[in-house]
Amino acid sequence: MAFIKIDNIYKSYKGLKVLENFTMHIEGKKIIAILGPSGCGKTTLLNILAGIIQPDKGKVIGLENKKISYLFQEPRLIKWKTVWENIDFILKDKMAMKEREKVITKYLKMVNLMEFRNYYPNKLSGGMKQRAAIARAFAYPSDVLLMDEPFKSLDFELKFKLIDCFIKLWEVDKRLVFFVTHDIHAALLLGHDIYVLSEKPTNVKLRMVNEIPHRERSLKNKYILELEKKIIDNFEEITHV
Amino acid sequence: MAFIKIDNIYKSYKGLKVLENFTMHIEGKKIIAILGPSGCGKTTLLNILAGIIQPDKGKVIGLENKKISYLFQEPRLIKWKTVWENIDFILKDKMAMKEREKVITKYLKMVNLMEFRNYYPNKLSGGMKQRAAIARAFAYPSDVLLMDEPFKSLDFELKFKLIDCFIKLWEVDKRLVFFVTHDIHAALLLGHDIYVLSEKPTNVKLRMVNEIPHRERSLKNKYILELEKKIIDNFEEITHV
Amino acid sequence: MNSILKDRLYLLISIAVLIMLWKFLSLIIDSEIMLPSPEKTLIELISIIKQKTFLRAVFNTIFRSLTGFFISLILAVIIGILSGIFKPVHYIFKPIVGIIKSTPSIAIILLSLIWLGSEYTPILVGFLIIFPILYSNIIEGIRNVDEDLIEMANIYKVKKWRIIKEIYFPSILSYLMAGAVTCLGLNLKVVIAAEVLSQSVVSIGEGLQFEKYNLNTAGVFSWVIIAVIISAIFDYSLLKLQNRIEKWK
Amino acid sequence: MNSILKDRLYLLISIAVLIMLWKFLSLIIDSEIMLPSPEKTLIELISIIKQKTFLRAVFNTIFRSLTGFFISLILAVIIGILSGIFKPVHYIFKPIVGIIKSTPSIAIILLSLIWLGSEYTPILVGFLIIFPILYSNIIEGIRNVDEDLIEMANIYKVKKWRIIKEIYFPSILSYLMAGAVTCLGLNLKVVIAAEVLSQSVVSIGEGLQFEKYNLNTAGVFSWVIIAVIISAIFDYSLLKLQNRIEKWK
Amino acid sequence: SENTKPAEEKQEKNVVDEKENEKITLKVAAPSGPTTVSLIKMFKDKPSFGDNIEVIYESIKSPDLLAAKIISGEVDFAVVPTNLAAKLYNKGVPYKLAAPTIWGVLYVAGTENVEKWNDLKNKEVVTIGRGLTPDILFRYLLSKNGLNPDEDLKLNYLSSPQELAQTMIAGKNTIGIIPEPMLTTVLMKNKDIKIYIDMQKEWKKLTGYESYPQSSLIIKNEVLEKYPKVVDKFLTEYENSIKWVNDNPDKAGTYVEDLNIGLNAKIVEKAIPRSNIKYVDASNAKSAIREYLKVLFDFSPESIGGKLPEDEFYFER
Ligand SMILES: Nc1ncnc2c1ncn2[C@@H]1O[C@H](COP(=O)(O)OP(=O)(O)OP(=O)(O)O)[C@@H](O)[C@H]1O
Ligand SMILES: Nc1ncnc2c1ncn2[C@@H]1O[C@H](COP(=O)(O)OP(=O)(O)OP(=O)(O)O)[C@@H](O)[C@H]1O
Ligand SMILES: [Mg+2]
Ligand SMILES: [Mg+2]
Repeated sequence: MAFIKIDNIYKSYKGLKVLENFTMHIEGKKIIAILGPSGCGKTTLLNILAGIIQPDKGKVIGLENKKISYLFQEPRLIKWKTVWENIDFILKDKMAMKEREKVITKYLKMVNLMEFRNYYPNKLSGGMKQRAAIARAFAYPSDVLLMDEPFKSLDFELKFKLIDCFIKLWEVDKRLVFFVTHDIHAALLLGHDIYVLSEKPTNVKLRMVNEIPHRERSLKNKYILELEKKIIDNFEEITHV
Repeated sequence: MAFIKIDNIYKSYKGLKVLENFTMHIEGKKIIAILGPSGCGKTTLLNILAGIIQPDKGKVIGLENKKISYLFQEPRLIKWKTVWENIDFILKDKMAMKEREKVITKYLKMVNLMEFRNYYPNKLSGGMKQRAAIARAFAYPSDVLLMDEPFKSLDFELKFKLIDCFIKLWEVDKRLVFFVTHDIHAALLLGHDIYVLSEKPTNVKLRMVNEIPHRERSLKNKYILELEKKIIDNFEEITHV
Repeated sequence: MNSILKDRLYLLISIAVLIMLWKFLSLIIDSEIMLPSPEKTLIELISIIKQKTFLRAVFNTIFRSLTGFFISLILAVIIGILSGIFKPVHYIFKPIVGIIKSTPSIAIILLSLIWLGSEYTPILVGFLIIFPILYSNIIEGIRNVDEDLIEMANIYKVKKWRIIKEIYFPSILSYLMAGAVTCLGLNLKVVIAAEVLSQSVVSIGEGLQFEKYNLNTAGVFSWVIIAVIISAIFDYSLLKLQNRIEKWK
Repeated sequence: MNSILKDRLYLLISIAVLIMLWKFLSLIIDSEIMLPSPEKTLIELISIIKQKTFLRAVFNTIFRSLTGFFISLILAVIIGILSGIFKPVHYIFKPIVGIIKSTPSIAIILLSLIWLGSEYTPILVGFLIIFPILYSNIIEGIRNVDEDLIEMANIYKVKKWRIIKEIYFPSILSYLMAGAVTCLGLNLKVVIAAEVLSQSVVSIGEGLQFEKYNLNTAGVFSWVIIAVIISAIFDYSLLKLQNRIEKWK
Repeated sequence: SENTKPAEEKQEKNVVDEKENEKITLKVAAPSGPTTVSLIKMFKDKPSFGDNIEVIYESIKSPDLLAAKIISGEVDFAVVPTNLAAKLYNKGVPYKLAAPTIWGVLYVAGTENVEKWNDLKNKEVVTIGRGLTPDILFRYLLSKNGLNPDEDLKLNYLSSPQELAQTMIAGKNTIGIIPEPMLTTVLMKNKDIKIYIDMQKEWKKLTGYESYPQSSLIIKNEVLEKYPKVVDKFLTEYENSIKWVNDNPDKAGTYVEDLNIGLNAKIVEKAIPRSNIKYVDASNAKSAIREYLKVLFDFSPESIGGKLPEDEFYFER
């Protein structure tokens, strides 16, 4: 995992060019935040990384045979399984029962869903489904973590709590993380590298390296505020802000 | 519509108390922003206002026979209809074809989806689905507009563009709007009244009135910043912020 | 509870209307051979039920019917899921299912009587009818499985057979139920017809044939009523099962 | 394209294997009357196709089969959707469908011949078999309609009949398709059997019966092959239709 | 209620409409098999019954269809199993029995060594239709010849003569009760099969009657009342046809083959002598019919409709 190369990737859907000559090189186990306009191809990119979609041209090197957790843009919970069973489902082949119980409990507690572990998805609120999906992605012992808007539908307080937890988890068990977000704060607090993507046909418009250690990051930190401004300036015509 | 009374509402699901003695009185055609922890009962509240759910006790006065637009928490697009057809579907009984065309075009342009009007939902990105749902809710000529996290999955730029559009639309055609959000900025820029809800059993924890006219609002405005702080303080233990 | 009572009421009204209609028609037609009256049929029904072999006949037919049903079900589920997931299996079974689906029973009944005897022939004939139904419902169910869930399970490297068991299988359940609801009743009816063709001893088919041969229409109707009741019991059991399985709804 | 070719290949292999198996069995059994060889059957098939009345017989049977199918389909869709949406309708039709579902054909064939004559009896017999299948598939489809969409449409005050047409109907299509795929073939088979019982003139049933009377098993098999081919054509048309309807997939 | 009582409705119409030159259509139906053979000359020649009378002949394979046509009053003349005639009468369907014409077509045949009844002991015998007349008659003969049908031998049932023939030809069954003309087919296709027992002769040994009246001509009451002359002519023609058939089995065979009902000329020709086709007026056969129905009745009252028919069942020519 020393080096991940996303090389000259092209992807279009029936004449709609989505990714064009898209390139990204990543060294080491970092957290990569990806920002970009809606519909620009962020999910497509994650799907290519996950191997769900094949690019039309170009290739991804360094992710072969890696274990991947993918927090999809939708929760993708199995509706005939409870929250607990949904997580248990993906762990069953990998761990003994005792261990599974420990892991699931840990992550359900983290996302405040322990109380609701026996709920079926259609009895959960939007944010709760999202949290169950987060718990599932975190619980899976992977090398690479892909997350598509992980903190959407979460309230302010919970979002920051989870960002905090995530940092702690990551420090203990470092892995490569790609996460797509529309939340600049989350990107600033979590990302080592922040990529801002352009409109379709999509490419990297801006790449920023955030060198401040996680423990020192805060939305009041000057350097972070500067980065924020840089990102916002990259978007055009934002009224009122 | 002079006066909407949400009076002592109780709602629980099989022993899980969600709303308890919930009360809200609203005068005039205002924009009401609702903030609150994930799973506290915001969607339940909107469903009660929409008449989809009956409260166990208490009642809502003033919404009888009102035409309601509801932007659900999920896009709820009909998957065998294109974006255009999805909006046309709800307008068909209400307008002549010519008018429908005009209306749909207007709102699809507003959400930048005109180019994708013939796409089926499964060919759309998450944010595009959300935008199609927004266009549908806006296009429907309603007295009351309910929106559950309208701006989620939208990028920064688009979000502010839509907030802007929304304000302009509202000024031309004032209606009562309830909108649930986890985005404090959106609440501050749009809401006349901002309600912060408590944890379950849920009640109003904080109510704020934002008296600045919409045209003067900005995230740099002092009064707005003060309100923001007030809201954030109401959530506890937010690290790093 | 109130709504269940209401449902029952509607059901009773509907049955009552049907019986009244029957009585009315029988009065107009006024021919026991063409349409016997409900009373006459009831008397016949009682006398049929009192026959010594009645229970054994009913048991034999139900047994054949259920055996055939479960064989078809199990084969359809296994072959259906396999061919829904693996294209080659699908194309290998396609012509076989096509043949099964459209071979008229009379064309194979002799071969079946020779190889299986009159005891099992009705089971085979039933199989030829219901297997394709169950199979195609399963195929359609698989076509409509949520691809997103399969993708999710594959990403998380869940074993193939567990994906089949825990995603495919529950997904097709609702299609399977639609199939099963029909097939249980249908199979009963087909087995009865096949019992006539294969002259199975002590069976509903035999009883029915006997009454029909004797132009005793009231007797024929009695057997029909018995078949309808058995089929209603099947349906009810299936409904209970379904409610149990779909407790997440 | 490549994958389609591959699929075709599998299909051909499967058919070839079946024919070889058939040949093999016919060698073992070695009795033209019990299992004719494929060659013998082919010769018979050609001579049947050359008969003057062949096309008319096929046409009549297909016509009966399709008529019955469409009557059943239309009734099932209307009654199914209504009873899926309105509980009282459901409970009123429940016993009727129950009776239709489990009434053995032999029980009504005599009455049907008296009332409808031999022209329409096969249609009725087919209806009694396929209507309940289509009906229960529709009911199951409605049980599985996305409630959220209905809620959405109600909120936006879309007219009831448009909700039925534009949400319920497309939702049940996939269930209906599962039903239709089976029912077209099944109905053909049932109609043929009923044509034998009711002795419809110039029909596949008559042809089949004629060969059976002559103890010409190869002839019987030829008619089976013809039925299988017709049914395959039905299936293919349905598949094309389905791909067209589900272009959003 | 237009369809309700077809038989009676027609009757009323005719009462109103009867004029000298009114066109009258009469229908004749017979099961394909020996009965159609017996009528074949009429099928072929279509003898005239008067200028305004049209007669339509139909050979019917499906017993259900035949019964349906009779019950609905669609046919005016029909040759049916005698016990069906009794059943119809007992159920109030307005037909009378005019003449038994088929006097038994059942034979015990097979590939094993059977010479006398006792040789059937512990054997498997295949027959058609449990509880149907061939079954009843065979059981009757067995018990009269000292064998218990349920214990001394094993009876297997098939649902149609075609299946019976197929299994016999293929050698899957070695002893069977085979009706003509299937018997001839079987004998031609499997040379090992021999006839052991002529059930008609056995009947004669037991009852003294020449044979049992397996099928008979029945005529709708309305026709009997309204067109007695036509009826009389019909009976004469039928008698002639039967005579002709017995005298010219070869021609009869070709005629039958021309009907395209699945019977081949050669087979019909050979089957005719064993089909015991013989015209007897009902009045002259009353006791033979009674004896036959009595046997059936004793075995199962329902097989003749619950009771022995009264005298008015028989048409007096
Ligand atoms: N049908 C139901 N059956 C049982 N419990 C339910 C049902 N619907 C909602 N709940 C429960 O009610 C509570 C409130 O749900 P609701 O969807 O209103 O939350 P919310 O405030 O909209 O949350 P979010 O911001 O995450 O969408 C949750 O705990 C949820 O589990
Ligand atoms: N299966 C598909 N067929 C056709 N077009 C597709 C398909 N999937 C995605 N697209 C198109 O590709 C583009 C990129 O989609 P993608 O889902 O990657 O966007 P995204 O960056 O994730 O957007 P969002 O932030 O809104 O989720 C969109 O314009 C979408 O319409
Ligand atoms: Mg996306
Ligand atoms: Mg919600």
